[in-house]
Amino acid sequence: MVPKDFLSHYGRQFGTLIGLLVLMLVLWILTPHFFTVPNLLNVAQQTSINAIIAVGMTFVIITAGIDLSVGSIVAFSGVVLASVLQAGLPVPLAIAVGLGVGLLSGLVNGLLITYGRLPPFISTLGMMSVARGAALLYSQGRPISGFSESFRLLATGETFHIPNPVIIMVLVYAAAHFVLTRTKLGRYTYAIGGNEEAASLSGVNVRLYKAMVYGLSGLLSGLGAIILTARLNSAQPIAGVMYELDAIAATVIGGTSLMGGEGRIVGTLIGAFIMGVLRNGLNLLGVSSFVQQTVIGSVIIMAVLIDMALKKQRT
Amino acid sequence: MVPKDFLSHYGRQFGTLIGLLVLMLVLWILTPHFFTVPNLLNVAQQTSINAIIAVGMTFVIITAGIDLSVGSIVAFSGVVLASVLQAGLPVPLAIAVGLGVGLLSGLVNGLLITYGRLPPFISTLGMMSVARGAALLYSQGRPISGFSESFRLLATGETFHIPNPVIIMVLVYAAAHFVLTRTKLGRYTYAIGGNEEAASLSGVNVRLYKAMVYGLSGLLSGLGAIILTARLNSAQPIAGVMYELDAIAATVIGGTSLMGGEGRIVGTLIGAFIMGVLRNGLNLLGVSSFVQQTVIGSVIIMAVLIDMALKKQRT
Amino acid sequence: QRGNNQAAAGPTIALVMKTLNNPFFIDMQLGAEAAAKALQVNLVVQAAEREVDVEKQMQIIENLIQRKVQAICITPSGSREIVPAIVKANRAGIPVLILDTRVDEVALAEAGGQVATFIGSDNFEGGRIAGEYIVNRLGGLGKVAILEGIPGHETGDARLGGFRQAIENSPGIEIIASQTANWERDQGYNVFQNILQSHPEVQALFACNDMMALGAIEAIAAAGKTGEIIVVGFDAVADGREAIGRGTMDGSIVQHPFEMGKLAVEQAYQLINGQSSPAYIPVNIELITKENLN
Amino acid sequence: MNNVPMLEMQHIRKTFPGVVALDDVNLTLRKGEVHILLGENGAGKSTLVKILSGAYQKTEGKIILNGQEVEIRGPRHAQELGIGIIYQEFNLVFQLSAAENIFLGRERTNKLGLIDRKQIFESSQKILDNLGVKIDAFSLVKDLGVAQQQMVEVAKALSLDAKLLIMDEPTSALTDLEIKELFATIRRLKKRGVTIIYISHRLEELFEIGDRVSVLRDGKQVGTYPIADMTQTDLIRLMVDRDLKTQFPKQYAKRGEELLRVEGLSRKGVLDNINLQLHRGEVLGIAGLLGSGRTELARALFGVDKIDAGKIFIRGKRQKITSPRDAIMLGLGFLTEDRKSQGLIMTLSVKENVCLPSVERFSRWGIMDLKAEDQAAHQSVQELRIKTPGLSQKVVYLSGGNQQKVVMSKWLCRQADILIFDEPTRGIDVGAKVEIYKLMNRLTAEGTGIIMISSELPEILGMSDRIAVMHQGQLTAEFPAQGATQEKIMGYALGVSNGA
Ligand SMILES: Nc1ncnc2c1ncn2[C@@H]1O[C@H](COP(=O)(O)OP(=O)(O)OP(=O)(O)O)[C@@H](O)[C@H]1O
Ligand SMILES: Nc1ncnc2c1ncn2[C@@H]1O[C@H](COP(=O)(O)OP(=O)(O)OP(=O)(O)O)[C@@H](O)[C@H]1O
Ligand SMILES: [Mg+2]
Ligand SMILES: [Mg+2]
Repeated sequence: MVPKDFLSHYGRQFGTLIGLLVLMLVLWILTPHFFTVPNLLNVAQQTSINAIIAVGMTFVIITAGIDLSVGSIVAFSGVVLASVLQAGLPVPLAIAVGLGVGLLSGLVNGLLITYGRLPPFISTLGMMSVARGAALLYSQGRPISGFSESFRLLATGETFHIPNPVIIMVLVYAAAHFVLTRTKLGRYTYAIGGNEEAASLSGVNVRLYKAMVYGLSGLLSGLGAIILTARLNSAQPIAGVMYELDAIAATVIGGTSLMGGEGRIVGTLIGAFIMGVLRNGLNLLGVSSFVQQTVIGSVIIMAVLIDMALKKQRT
Repeated sequence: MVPKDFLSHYGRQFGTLIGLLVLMLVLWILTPHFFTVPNLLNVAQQTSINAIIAVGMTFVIITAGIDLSVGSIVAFSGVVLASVLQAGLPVPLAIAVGLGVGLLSGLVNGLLITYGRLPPFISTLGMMSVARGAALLYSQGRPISGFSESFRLLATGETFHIPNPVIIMVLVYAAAHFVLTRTKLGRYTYAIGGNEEAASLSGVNVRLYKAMVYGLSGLLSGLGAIILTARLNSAQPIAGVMYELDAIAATVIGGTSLMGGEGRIVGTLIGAFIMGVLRNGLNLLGVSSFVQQTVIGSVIIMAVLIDMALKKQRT
Repeated sequence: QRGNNQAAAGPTIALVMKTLNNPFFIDMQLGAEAAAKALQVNLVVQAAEREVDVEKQMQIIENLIQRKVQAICITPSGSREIVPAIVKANRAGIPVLILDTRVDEVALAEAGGQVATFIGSDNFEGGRIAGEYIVNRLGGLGKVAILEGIPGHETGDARLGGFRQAIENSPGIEIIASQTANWERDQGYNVFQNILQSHPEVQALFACNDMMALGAIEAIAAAGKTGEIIVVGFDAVADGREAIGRGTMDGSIVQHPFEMGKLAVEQAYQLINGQSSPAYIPVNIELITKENLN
Repeated sequence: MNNVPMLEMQHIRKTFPGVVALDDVNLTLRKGEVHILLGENGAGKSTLVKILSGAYQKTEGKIILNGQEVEIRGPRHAQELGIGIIYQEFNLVFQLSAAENIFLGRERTNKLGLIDRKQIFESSQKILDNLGVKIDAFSLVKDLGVAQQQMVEVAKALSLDAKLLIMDEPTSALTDLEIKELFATIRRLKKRGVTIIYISHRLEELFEIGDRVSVLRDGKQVGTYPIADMTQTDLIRLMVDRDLKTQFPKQYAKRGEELLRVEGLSRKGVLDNINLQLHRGEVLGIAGLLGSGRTELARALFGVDKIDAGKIFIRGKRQKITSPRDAIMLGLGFLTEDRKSQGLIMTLSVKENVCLPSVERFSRWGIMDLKAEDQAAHQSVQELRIKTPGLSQKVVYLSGGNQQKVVMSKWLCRQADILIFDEPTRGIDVGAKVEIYKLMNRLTAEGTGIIMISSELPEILGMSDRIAVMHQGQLTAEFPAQGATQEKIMGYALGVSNGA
């Protein structure tokens, strides 16, 4: 029984994983700068923010929803966090504030979707504008910069030679994997996405769990904001533009179905790395910016095409 | 039977229509500049491009799909159109080229989605990058400007005192309404979105009609590009950024369900006007740029909330 | 076999711009390419997809450090946000040259970062020049409108700040509308068309870039008011110059991006060869109008 | 059995927009009885039990549970009150495993909040095994056949340990074998004092397990009677308010030319060397056990699934059918076994569903003649007596039986003359069944050939001209219906007898 369970859990990621490996192999051949420890750590670090936000997105998409507001929430959490840091709040408290702003914004999405019965696309599209506006108003349009070394260590520091953002990312993925596979929240996330009515008729408190999922997405956007702010030593009200597309791309490349009910968190990590490695490689190769867009678009399409073809063969 | 049938066809738009009327009433009270014939024509003209693109989006969304590439297709069609105009191609031929580029890009989406079995979100997300890159490469990043008066009349001219883009928009909506309610393509669009498997088992050539719908969306993006280019007397490779969000917002505010199978084209027009009127009103009122975003987001949410509440009451 | 795509001869210099989706930066790239060709150096040009995305710009710089380029020229998307990336380049021993947008001195000093030189002009100053021109044209009395860039974007804010300062010094001038058109031509059209409805009395327009100004002049034309409203843009892109030539636009602030790109590569080449650079290489910023348009 | 009422529903009224689904209905359940709810399609049976399960809120009336008035607030509350239900329409999460579905919403967790996966899978497997079905608790529901899905629903309801268990047409997708197991389970539960509400349109089985029967007609109550005092004829009269002379009004039509011939049809793993023929004017009944491949055969014929080998001749000419469209063009029609996911488009109206396969007939140059379409739809609705407030009513709001009639009318409207009916009377009331049988008579008289897949042996025996039996993907026997018996069919279906 174990192997069957194992395969059904991990087998679906094969396609994308192979895609990632092929991509890495190609880059290894094309440039000597790619396959070095510092560069790989570099890629991991650059991928971390998108990868973390994509975790929340994965939960949301498994419930057959979508969250377009993540980028704006990053900006809003960021400026609030920055302002309280500058006001002298101790770092742990300030972090809590940053996470809290993200969580609350996400919960507002959740409430609009559950009690307001808005389609997630609309609710989070609205929130995308509202949170962006809030960030601009709050900061009067100006970046808020300059923080203590202890705060900045969150992004610039290393633990066992591994950049802290990478460690945070790994922890988030471990926790998310655990939650999705072993807890009620995870189970209901799948159930709601698979058949909301059936879940509701089975006694699942659909509203509560949906709201939690959007709250989680907001919370992780808040976490992304913390790392971003520490990394740039500045919080900008215009940060995070189009982050939602990157997060959605990572999730879907990773095999999560936009129809809901299906998806694995490991896949999302692979998806985020495909995007990160690709950007890194294009920079290393010095490919022109115009061509980069075309290449990124094509690779996204290709990655999912390969995955689909492999899936078809397996069934 | 007739009144009931009528209600079920048009009654659903009441909520949004009321939203639009309330919004207009509020603006009428707040500023004397809003409710004047020239300004209303302005609004109609400014709305026309988004409204036209939103028609294609409505078809796509009724099939339970999505098209993120419309903005990039606008840019790509625009620069190709502009280059052939400057190369001296007669206006009607150049227009055909512009429409053709849009149609082809849309059909590529359609093929990827049907034969490639890609989720529409991914296929069109990829196309969004690819078409943008193509536009930049084709134009080397520079705008292409300066066209003959006869071409520009498409956007700057008037017919019976009504700006040509508004007339084009009305014609497109009339045609789309006809197609959706009276033709095979329309019927199949709803059927595919409602239950693809059942449609296929009923003999619908799902692939063909899906591809057609994405082709239509591309074609209308091409039309949008023509008007935009004529209006600005310039085609830019970076035109159309975020047009997809406006078109989706118009569609969904207009009552089309992202789950597919449902939606009316009149609703989309109302949705597009809600966005257009709102932007116009905020400019007229001189609202600060920071606040504008928040207001736009809130109004989108509010409009759909009211619609949902009214719908609930009716059932 | 792992290839190496660098030409054997000459050092490699990187130019990292805010974006390439803007003719201003394309001109800068052309200048850099011209210098690179002359000096026989390898030039790598990279830019973020979106002008506001500092984090992507930082990623590009990190990646170029991995690639071990010998010098990096940057047009910062954020004057303070770029500092950590500069510090990283410093640590890797790669000289950093700044173009177009100044790095925040305080932040740089606090972080212990260093830049070899700043080549550029001052957006604030450009805004001020535009303001003074409009004040003069209006004779110190009149109503002005502004088209802003993306809210919260530094470049736009600096231009806006300079312009407002010039206006504040002349009490007879009133700013009757200041709205964003997000740097974009089509929004410039729509927004200014709307402003014309609520403020038909507007006499002058300052747009924080040419794109918005070019959109606005079409809206002015559509309203049949061409020539009645003074329009000043920023960047003097090709379309802007042409409009000035035709008289549909009155002026634009020019920053000579080609010059900047060229200077940057030349200076970087000197640095690599052990020579030093002056801390500030000013590039002329000036107003062009029909008179001095050559 | 004691006579204490464990549940009373008094003066229940339920309205939907434009529809009064229930009007002053009273129902008294005694502890430990199996109470049958009977009524035509759309009579309000499902609505009544959904009020008990918390899926719907009643408009008026009282519910008294064990002597106390209760307001059932929602599904969860109903579960807490000890009410379990098997819904008529599947309510499973297809992407989850059988076990995960069975315990959905009631996962046991340990101190850390972790789901006890082992317990869930083991308990589920035990329940499934006790039901006598071979379903791996790990398998995903979407990979199961319809009947297996139905059994998962049953297992889910059983896992609740409910005091009141509601079964809304639990046997509509089952074959006799599973039904037997289910009845054994019901008897066990009854012994334990569980009260059961049982809804079914299969009259013969009611006498086997029912104690009392309540009949609904058009949302109103006709009465409650001890089942022992009733005959099938009585029940039918109460339900449909008229006499039905026979349940299977088979009329033999003239057997005409050959319409369809299949030679050596195979599909790896599911179909093995199938040979069959269908002539004008005849009904070929296909019997078999759950999973024997009947549906697969239909799908292969209709071009849904690829075939690996074999020839198909239509009206004597060899044809390649690679898509449902091909099949439809050749005059085939396919009534699928799962109307919700394959038969109907829930977001569309009755008219649009009825006319979907015939859209081409109503259109020229892609433009549709809406009047002609309306007329055709109207005619179909009348012919099949589809109960709907109007042609533009969305099918999602129709009762299950009426939905089935809509699916059927799709092919009548299309005038297909080779019809494949997969479980055509699933969930259809006796009155409507007779109408459908009469319709089949009319169709065969007009020269249509019908392949009827059914798990109801009386129906197979009563309505077929010839009977074919499938066993593990093979056609194991074929014989005339006259003179055949249930035992004979079961023998072949189980693979015990060997007719070859
Ligand atoms: N959600 C709903 N909205 C509108 N009308 C409904 C809804 N649910 C049921 N109805 C209507 O209520 C009536 C009773 O339907 P119900 O499903 O209870 O019938 P039923 O007796 O279970 O029939 P069947 O034997 O076909 O399952 C029907 O006329 C049906 O169309
Ligand atoms: N979509 C599917 N994917 C995987 N297996 C399937 C699928 N559909 C059917 N099967 C399997 O194929 C076999 C044949 O099923 P089929 O549905 O043809 O049987 P049947 O005789 O029609 O029985 P019934 O309809 O009563 O379930 C079964 O083992 C079933 O589980
Ligand atoms: Mg029912
Ligand atoms: Mg079957």
